[in-house]
Amino acid sequence: MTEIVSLEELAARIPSGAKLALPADYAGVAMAATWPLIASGARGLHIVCVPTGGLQIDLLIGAGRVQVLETSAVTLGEAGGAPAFVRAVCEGGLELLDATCPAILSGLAAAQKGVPFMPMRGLIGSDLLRVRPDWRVTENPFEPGDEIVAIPAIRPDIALFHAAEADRDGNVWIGRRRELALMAYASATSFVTVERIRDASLLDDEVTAAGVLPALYVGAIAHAPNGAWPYGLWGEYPTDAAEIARYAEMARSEASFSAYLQRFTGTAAFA
Amino acid sequence: MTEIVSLEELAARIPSGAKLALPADYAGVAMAATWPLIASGARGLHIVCVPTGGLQIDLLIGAGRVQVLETSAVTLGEAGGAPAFVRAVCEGGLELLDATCPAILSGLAAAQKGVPFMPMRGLIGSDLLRVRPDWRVTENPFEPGDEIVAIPAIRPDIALFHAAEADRDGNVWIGRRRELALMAYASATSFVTVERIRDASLLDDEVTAAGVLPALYVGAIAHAPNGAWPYGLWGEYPTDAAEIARYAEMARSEASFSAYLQRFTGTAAFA
Amino acid sequence: MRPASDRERLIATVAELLAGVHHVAVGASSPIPAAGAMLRRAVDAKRGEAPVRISILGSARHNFFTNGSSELFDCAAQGRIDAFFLGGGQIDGQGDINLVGAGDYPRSAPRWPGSFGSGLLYYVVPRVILFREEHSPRVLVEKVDFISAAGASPPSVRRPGGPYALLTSLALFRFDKARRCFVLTGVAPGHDTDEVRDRTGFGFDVAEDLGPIPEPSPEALALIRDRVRGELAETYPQFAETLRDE
Amino acid sequence: MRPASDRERLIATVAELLAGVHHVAVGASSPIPAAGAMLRRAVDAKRGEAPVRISILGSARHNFFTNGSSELFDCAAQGRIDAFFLGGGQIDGQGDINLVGAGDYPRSAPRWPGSFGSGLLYYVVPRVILFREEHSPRVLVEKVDFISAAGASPPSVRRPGGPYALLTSLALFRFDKARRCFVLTGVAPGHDTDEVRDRTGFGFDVAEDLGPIPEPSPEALALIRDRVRGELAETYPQFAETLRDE
Repeated sequence: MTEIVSLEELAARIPSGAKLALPADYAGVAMAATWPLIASGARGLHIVCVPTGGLQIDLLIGAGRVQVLETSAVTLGEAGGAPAFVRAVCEGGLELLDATCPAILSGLAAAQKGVPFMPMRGLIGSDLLRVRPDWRVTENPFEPGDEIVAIPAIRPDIALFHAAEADRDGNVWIGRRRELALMAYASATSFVTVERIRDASLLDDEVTAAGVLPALYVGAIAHAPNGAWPYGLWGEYPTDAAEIARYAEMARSEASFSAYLQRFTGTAAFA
Repeated sequence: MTEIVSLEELAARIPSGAKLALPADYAGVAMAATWPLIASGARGLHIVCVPTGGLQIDLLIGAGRVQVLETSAVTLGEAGGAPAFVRAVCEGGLELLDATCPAILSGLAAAQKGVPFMPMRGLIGSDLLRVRPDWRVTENPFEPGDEIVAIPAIRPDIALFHAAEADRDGNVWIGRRRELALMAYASATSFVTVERIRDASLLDDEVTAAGVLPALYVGAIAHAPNGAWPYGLWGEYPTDAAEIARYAEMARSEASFSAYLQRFTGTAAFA
Repeated sequence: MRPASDRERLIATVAELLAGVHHVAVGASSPIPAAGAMLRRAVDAKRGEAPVRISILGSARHNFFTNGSSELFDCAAQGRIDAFFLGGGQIDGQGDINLVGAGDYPRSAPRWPGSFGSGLLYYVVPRVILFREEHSPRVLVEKVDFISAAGASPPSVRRPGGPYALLTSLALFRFDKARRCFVLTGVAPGHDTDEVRDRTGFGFDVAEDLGPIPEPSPEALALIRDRVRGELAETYPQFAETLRDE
Repeated sequence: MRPASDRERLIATVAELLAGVHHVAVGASSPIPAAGAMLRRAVDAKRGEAPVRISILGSARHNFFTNGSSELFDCAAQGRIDAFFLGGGQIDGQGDINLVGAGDYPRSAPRWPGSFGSGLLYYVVPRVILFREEHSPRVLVEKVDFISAAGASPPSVRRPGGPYALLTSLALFRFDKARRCFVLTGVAPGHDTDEVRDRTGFGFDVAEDLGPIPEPSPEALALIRDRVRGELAETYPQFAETLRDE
């Protein structure tokens, strides 16, 4: 059964050490849940970026919440590199699982299918393969000598994302952002923040049903209007590029990063 | 570029020997294209049922059009067994690739991902595995001794199905019948019959876009109102169970099967 | 209250077999399993427990899936489906099932529709209930002619699922995974163990606490005749109608 | 007509490199490749040829995908994408690219965002165009510090895709797959081969027909300044604006 809870309660259900799947900038980032998550004090998170990360990841890293980071990239887009990420990498403060987008998506697809791995073309000859001993070069059983990489299933504890709408049964409208469904299938449960909660079931109409992630996969929902801000939400509102640029500027030093965070979390130092 | 053509033209583009993916009864069967396909004289078809078959398959088999049949089941549902299928099996007139639904879906998913195979749980100890030497028991590269089956990619030449709506760009609304998208991704091209062709793009509105198979995968579209009949189409019209029962009765002998066919195709003997 | 019909007793037995289940999936043409699942849900709701989620393939109202045919199988492989029903043209004493046909493959006679999803679901769903109304040596055979899905697997195979029980109009068996055999736990009222032996083509054990399959409780019977029949009407209108006449 | 700016020449060169392509995908922050693809489409349309399909990641109008992030990669692996663009913090003479960082991994300094989709796309898209405006020994190195994706693969690896050309503000190279090296085919007007050698950290061959990178035709220039700039404005409003001022 999906529970409808407050943002704080939703964040409080993410324990230290959780393996957390988080979407890319354009896909519905649960920014409003980021502040209470940081305030809750959960540490040692294992973050899986699906398949890249931005502001949310950089905040969690800067606040010292991340132990393991699996990602294909971390960037603030137009605003440049992600300062806390770059700093943590240089200082060796992160267990880094560098990936490539389709490998993360393949690992999640393996979890979706309930199989231990998915084969994937590419990768051979790259240093990604060298630094990821958890990826294996294997032989195509249908063609001797044909080498292909096996990507192990990625099974996060929780997928956390933001979407436009949910109904009271816990169904979530994700539209064509189906990587959110992929994250949810692969994860033990999903926590979703939404712009609106509507009374009528999203499954009652075949047109809206086509864009629904069923409640079956959703553990908790929190109402969070404008909840992707400063990121935008497709079909709802654009990205606040000025705010992201402001963050990029402030995150360049640890002191001003802390000041930025404090504004949203109400508490002092985090690093 | 997607072309909008007549039903006859669409059927004429299916050559002898084509590997054809066809959907299950409930998912949008292009029945209206079946009659001109049989009339066109294409033979030696390799049919992949996604993942089961019914009336359409039985008609093609009875008309002598099918050489290879890959399926998890063929049945007329409430109307009972599929007479032409059962007759062909008993007479040894079909190359039968007996499967199980998730194996067919896994084979198509492998083609979707552009990989040579997908691993799948189950199957071990079954006779399906014995009669399908193209499926291989392989070892999970991440756990020595853990046996798992590798299902080779299924890459049909053409996916043929019926849907409610297409636009003039060739985008097709499939709603939550996403096995149709899977078929299309896996196939070299898709031929789609539709109830309606609309002028406005289905991609212009994010709500309808969520249920769209993009034109990218669609080679040809034909307008065929009531085109799934006697099968139903979700959200449009129900199955005509009486007609399917009538077929089940007539298909019990080759003579009355031919009479049934002649009514729709206008030509005489087929077997 | 009118006494329970045979089908009402089967429905109540299915509901008992589903005790503790969170998500049960039911095939498209399985009205008795569907009714049993609906009764389970109704009983749990009356007791204030979390209602079981029921996915009925082919039903509009009970279709929670939005990712096409793949989602049932993916969902089962993810461990999100606790119970499922399978039948079989033949079922043997090792729990192997045959949905393909009798005689020598591939020229089976009779040929049945095919294996459907059994090649995965039998292996990954923890509580598979084999349900077949006909109880005869023709169906319950010593060894199936074709194994659509195997009842048990060697230790090298990861297998969270498999047979849990076998229910017919005559008897109820549980499956002993360790010993790979069925154990008779209940006989339909008015029949006895000897008749079960005569009409079963495979050998089986007998439970120490063997007894008659219980009649549905008055509470269960009332729920079947009111709420469950109403819910069934959407997906199985004909079945719901005939159930009224019993 | 005002003469072509450097960026307009890059756009026209990209359009030439896309001749014969049916479907080109462009990354989210790649306005010059996107403009080149739009010019290709405009030129083909004027000639009555089938227009190239352009998928721009992050664009609403040029997003034909409805299956989330996976669809670009699936589509490429299916062989439905003919051309794509990649850059790199470092690109070396074997066509290896580095999007991860300089120095010893994992404590790279500087650290760049990461490999994005290169680990698959570089291997399966037949015509990958490496595009980097900066032409310096810092970017074009003898050997990259980290291989995000390899320029060539041993024969045991199925590889339909790989580098096709390398375009910078200074030069155009094609990639010789058999010999795993770049071949200089064009130099930007006002520059010469010696300067290319000085500013390139890796060795390269020189094409027999080496010449200046051609100026855009008047037809191409007119299309860039009218139709292409209008189309760009939806996805890259700032870029379209600055293009006007050149």
